[in-house]
Amino acid sequence: MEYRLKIKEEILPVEVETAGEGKIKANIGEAGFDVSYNAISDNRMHLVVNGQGINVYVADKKNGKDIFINGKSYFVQDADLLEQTKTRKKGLDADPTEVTPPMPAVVISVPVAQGDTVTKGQAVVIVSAMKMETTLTAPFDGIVTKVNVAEGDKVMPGDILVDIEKL
Amino acid sequence: MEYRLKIKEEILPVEVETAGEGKIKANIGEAGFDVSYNAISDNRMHLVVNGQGINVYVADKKNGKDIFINGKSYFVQDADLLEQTKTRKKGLDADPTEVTPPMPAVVISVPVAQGDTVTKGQAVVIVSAMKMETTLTAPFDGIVTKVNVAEGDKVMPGDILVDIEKL
Amino acid sequence: MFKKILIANRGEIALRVINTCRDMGVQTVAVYSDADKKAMHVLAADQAVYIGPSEPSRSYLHMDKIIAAARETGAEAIHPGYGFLAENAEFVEKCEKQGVVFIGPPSNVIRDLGDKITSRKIMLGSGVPVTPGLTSTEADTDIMIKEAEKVGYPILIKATAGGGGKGIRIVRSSGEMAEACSAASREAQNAFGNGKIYLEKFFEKARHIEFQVLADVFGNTIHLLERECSVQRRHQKIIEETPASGMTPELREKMGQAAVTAAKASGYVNAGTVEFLVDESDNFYFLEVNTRLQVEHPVTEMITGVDLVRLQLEIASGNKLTIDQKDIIGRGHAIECRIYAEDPEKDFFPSPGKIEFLKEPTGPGIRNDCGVYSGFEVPVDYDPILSKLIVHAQTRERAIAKMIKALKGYVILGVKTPVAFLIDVLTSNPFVNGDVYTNFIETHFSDWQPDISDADLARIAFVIDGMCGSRKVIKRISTTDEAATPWQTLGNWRQ
Amino acid sequence: MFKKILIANRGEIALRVINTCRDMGVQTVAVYSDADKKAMHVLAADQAVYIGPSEPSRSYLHMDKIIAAARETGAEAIHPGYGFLAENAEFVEKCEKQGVVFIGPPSNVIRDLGDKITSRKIMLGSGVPVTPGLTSTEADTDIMIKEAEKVGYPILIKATAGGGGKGIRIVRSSGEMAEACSAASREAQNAFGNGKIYLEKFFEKARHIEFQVLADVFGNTIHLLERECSVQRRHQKIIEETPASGMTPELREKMGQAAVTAAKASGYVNAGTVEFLVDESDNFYFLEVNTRLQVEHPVTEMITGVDLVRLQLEIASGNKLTIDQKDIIGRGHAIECRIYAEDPEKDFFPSPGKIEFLKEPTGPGIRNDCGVYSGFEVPVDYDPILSKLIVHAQTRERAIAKMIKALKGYVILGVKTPVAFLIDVLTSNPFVNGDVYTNFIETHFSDWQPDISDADLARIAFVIDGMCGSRKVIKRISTTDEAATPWQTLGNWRQ
Repeated sequence: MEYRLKIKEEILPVEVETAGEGKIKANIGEAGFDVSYNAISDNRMHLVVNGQGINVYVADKKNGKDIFINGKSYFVQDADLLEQTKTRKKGLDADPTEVTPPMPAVVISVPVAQGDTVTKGQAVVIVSAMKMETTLTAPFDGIVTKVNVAEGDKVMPGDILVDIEKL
Repeated sequence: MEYRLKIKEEILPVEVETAGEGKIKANIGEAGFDVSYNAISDNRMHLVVNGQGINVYVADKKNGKDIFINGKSYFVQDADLLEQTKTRKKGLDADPTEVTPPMPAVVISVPVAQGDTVTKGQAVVIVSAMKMETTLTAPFDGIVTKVNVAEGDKVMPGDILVDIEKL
Repeated sequence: MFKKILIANRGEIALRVINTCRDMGVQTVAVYSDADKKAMHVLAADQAVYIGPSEPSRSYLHMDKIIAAARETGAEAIHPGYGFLAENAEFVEKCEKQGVVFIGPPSNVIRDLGDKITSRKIMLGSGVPVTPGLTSTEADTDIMIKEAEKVGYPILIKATAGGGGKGIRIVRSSGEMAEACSAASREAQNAFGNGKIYLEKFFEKARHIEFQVLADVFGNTIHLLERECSVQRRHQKIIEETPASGMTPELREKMGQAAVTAAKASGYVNAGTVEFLVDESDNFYFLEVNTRLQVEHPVTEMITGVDLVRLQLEIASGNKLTIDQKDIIGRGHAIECRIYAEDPEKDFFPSPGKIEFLKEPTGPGIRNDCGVYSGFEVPVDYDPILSKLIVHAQTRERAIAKMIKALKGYVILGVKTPVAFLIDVLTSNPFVNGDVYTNFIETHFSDWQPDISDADLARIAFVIDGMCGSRKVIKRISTTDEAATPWQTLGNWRQ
Repeated sequence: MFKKILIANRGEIALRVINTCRDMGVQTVAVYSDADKKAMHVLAADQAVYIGPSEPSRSYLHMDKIIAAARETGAEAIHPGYGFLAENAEFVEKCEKQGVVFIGPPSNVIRDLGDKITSRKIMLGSGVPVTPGLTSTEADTDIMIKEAEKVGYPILIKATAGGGGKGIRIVRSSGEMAEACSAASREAQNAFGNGKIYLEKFFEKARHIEFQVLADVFGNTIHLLERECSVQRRHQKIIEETPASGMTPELREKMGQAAVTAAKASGYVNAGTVEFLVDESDNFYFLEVNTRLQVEHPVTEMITGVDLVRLQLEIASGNKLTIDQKDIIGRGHAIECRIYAEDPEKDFFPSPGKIEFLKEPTGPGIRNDCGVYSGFEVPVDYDPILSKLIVHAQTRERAIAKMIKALKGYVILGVKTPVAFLIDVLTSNPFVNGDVYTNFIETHFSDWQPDISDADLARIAFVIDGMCGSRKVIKRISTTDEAATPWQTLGNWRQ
């Protein structure tokens, strides 16, 4: 089996073959790994990798898994699976053109109104998450065609808070 | 709904009616209970019983549930369900007539052999669990018709270690 | 002693207070908002009272609701924790009027010390050295600029109310003043309901060292040694320890005396913290008094063997301090790391969401004051602190090693945390050498990225988890939809 | 210091040793049997070596396999924990011959002190008071009976080797002697590979008080205060604490001196424990020296602030003790409860099986040295100890309160444990008053039955759990069939 697995921006091929019960051999680039494994609980596995014991904790996330090893968390994704859903997301990832909060947040104020002309970088919505304020700005020069939120609203990433028509 | 629930040897009727989402009213004898509940995890519930918060931990067991409240564990069984399976178990519960260990154990020695005459109370098998020895004795006077285990065997409750024919 | 108290807080500090109450046989009443129906403090208390919607102003900051909850449940006293109403003199007055004991200083002391202007005046009057800066609040940007020029840039805009790193801005030139003032003021208004600000000198390289004090109603006042809290991000402490590196017995004596003087001069009662800045020549300047239990109080407990919450309750119920200054002896070294729901790779941006899995580190000398559990949805509405990990060992070197070990076993999945960041800080030469100043993180870790040396193992684990994957199934209680990872949907924003 | 050591043990004590090794940066090698493939010490160590079938004689007691595992993995030293090979002089000799450091005393010291006859002679020779009884081992029942009559009944049959309550029988009349001797001898043979026994006077009402000692190779020997271990069931400790109730500074001084004398007289090196019986007139008698780390060592660590495992490694690697007697100061009060897989309602009968759910208590002053986890199958082959819960507080009263609180939050489902029993003991007047003697449990708790005051709540919880029940599903890793509850299938047996 060959997987193509992505961590941060790096996609690496991982070659895996089973080697008896609870054992696999894996190759990533030049490096070879003899691994035996035991599932300890829903979220915990114990691996022995080239003789060294390693505890791994895993949680499933949307489009990938959070994997904790030795104090560090890795978000690992299957690049092949990702490519199948890529087109839908591409626009958003490539170049942000929408006013949307980076995390679940609460709207603190909306300093623009429908019809306002805004310049790129101008504050259009101020949101707060866990007591920290974030100013969302206009992604380009334009005219505010619609304000979709009001003070106190809870907003999620992906929600378009203000529609701006490019000038 | 009425349940008949058994703890140790005591079976009590428990009357339950739902009282809105996450709420029930229960009656056990004279005592009335207003309960609201929240499932916190697979094994944990938080109850508010007549205004007092109570944490309850539960594990499913064969024929019942282990329920932990405030440092104490209760093995709770549904008496109605138990009655359905009662006949199968009755003989064993009523009067032990078989040589079987009280817990998973390892056989340390078998001081009798096939053909031996034994008297009630005579040691027939010595088993050990967690370094503690237990002597299993003849339940009545009889003749050993078969020895089913040898030193070092792992044995479970229900295993008949020695067959004895009653005299 | 009280039979029952109400805890007007949530999260780890509510748990911390409940913990001591259980030791003392004091019944506890929790209060909670919509977001906290399944929060851990609700699960842990003997009783819990719903007080309203998630917005703090309609629940945890709603004084009348909280006092009503105390009266309805028969709670004789209210422990405010830190944050929320902990330093709100109006709330304390309301408690006093309604016959509910406030576990903390009297309202007038909170008012005096909570107003940084008044507190600076009190300290100046009693001979405690204070940082150069304004002795009055100021709303006019032009006047602020003039004052800043007197003191000399950089200066610090600070809210006269509150603490916890909110309402603070560094200003390095007059051009930045207007926006800094309005941002600080707005943040302060949101956090404390009071947008007043002033300025004081900003020390580029100073240590933040504070002294725990305790005072009973009979005028007995002692200090419980220092805490070093220089390692901060966004003006908020993230690593605290005691003893402070480089602290000499002489300086400790002098600063401890000053802390006791500060407490006495302000008529202090109950537990409080006198904060100082210490410059590179060991000159120290009074910063403020935190009139409450401090987030980092556990390190003091670890080395002194004292339970500060117990003493808070003792003092509040009118008992005399049973320990005096000579009983306070530090043993060993303690370090605390704050575990926030935040992303150290992205300027410590908050990371609310569901805790998919939590495994707390345990072991001799390890304490974890934790307010969350596996499956809990960390709300967007409140401070991002999840827990505080505290270690105690015989020496600083061993405490650092123990903390690193504990962090490596601290599994939190579902939200971002600074665990990997903290490990790198604790491993770094400047930290190991005790070269810690308030600019520590900007200086050494401003562009921190996690080392990904185990990325190969993570990839292998991903594959194996898939092979074992059928063990994982949808559970009935996991009904909440998983929030999207913020950084996948990153819009156009700036802080 | 060693770079890597092997831990020739399992369960909580293997974890305890690994824990300190991680603090010290020492690599660890675990060994394991068939029953322990998923045991926690295997998960925690850096490496793990399979050494054979579950039977102790073919794995954890198999000296050559263990030494071979150390040599193969490059472990420079072996920590034996307690039990298994910890007090086996032959094993220590084999280690010495193979160039592997044994973390403990030299073989000759273990042989001398492990033979209770020799050790009694050494103590008599150095002026340490010993219990009246035999000074030679004896296999002949008739001679035993004669000796018993000299000393006076009741007497205690004891294995000359070993400890941990194995191979011990009380004999109250000559008629019981034969069976008691053979049972004790057989139990000793099984446990220690040595069935030799002797007898000594049995004190109906005495305290078991022991002193922790430490000695380096340079002849520096100190004690680390006492532990009170009187509360025992089946001659095995279940609650230990320090300081001992009723201990005076004078008696502590005298007994501490005797402990140091005992250690020096035997040429002791490393950590050890000198056990005494103290009668009602404060006369004390040497019982034995445990030439290993003691199960109850954590209470000493809690009040002295010392890490005994670290010091064991330091001493074994040839370092000098860096603390002396005056550095040993007790602070506060510590209590340990042993959590066994056993049924206190049924004479503390073992209860192996699967841990269906485990929630460890946490909080300030709480330490849980634990060797199991949710989902672990507790094997039938080894000691029933699951964990040790330790608390530390400023006074005994507070420590008791904290322990009760911790026990009430210690959830172990799937196997029986003494948690409810321990709560009742700690709540009882005799315990609270410090009236603890080795007959404490027989005297006050022989017919203990759990109070079932929350049975109504349990019934209600049963119903509600059924209503929420769809959240629970069969998981892939729960493949092991649940063992039947022993008491449901109780056959005809006697102990």
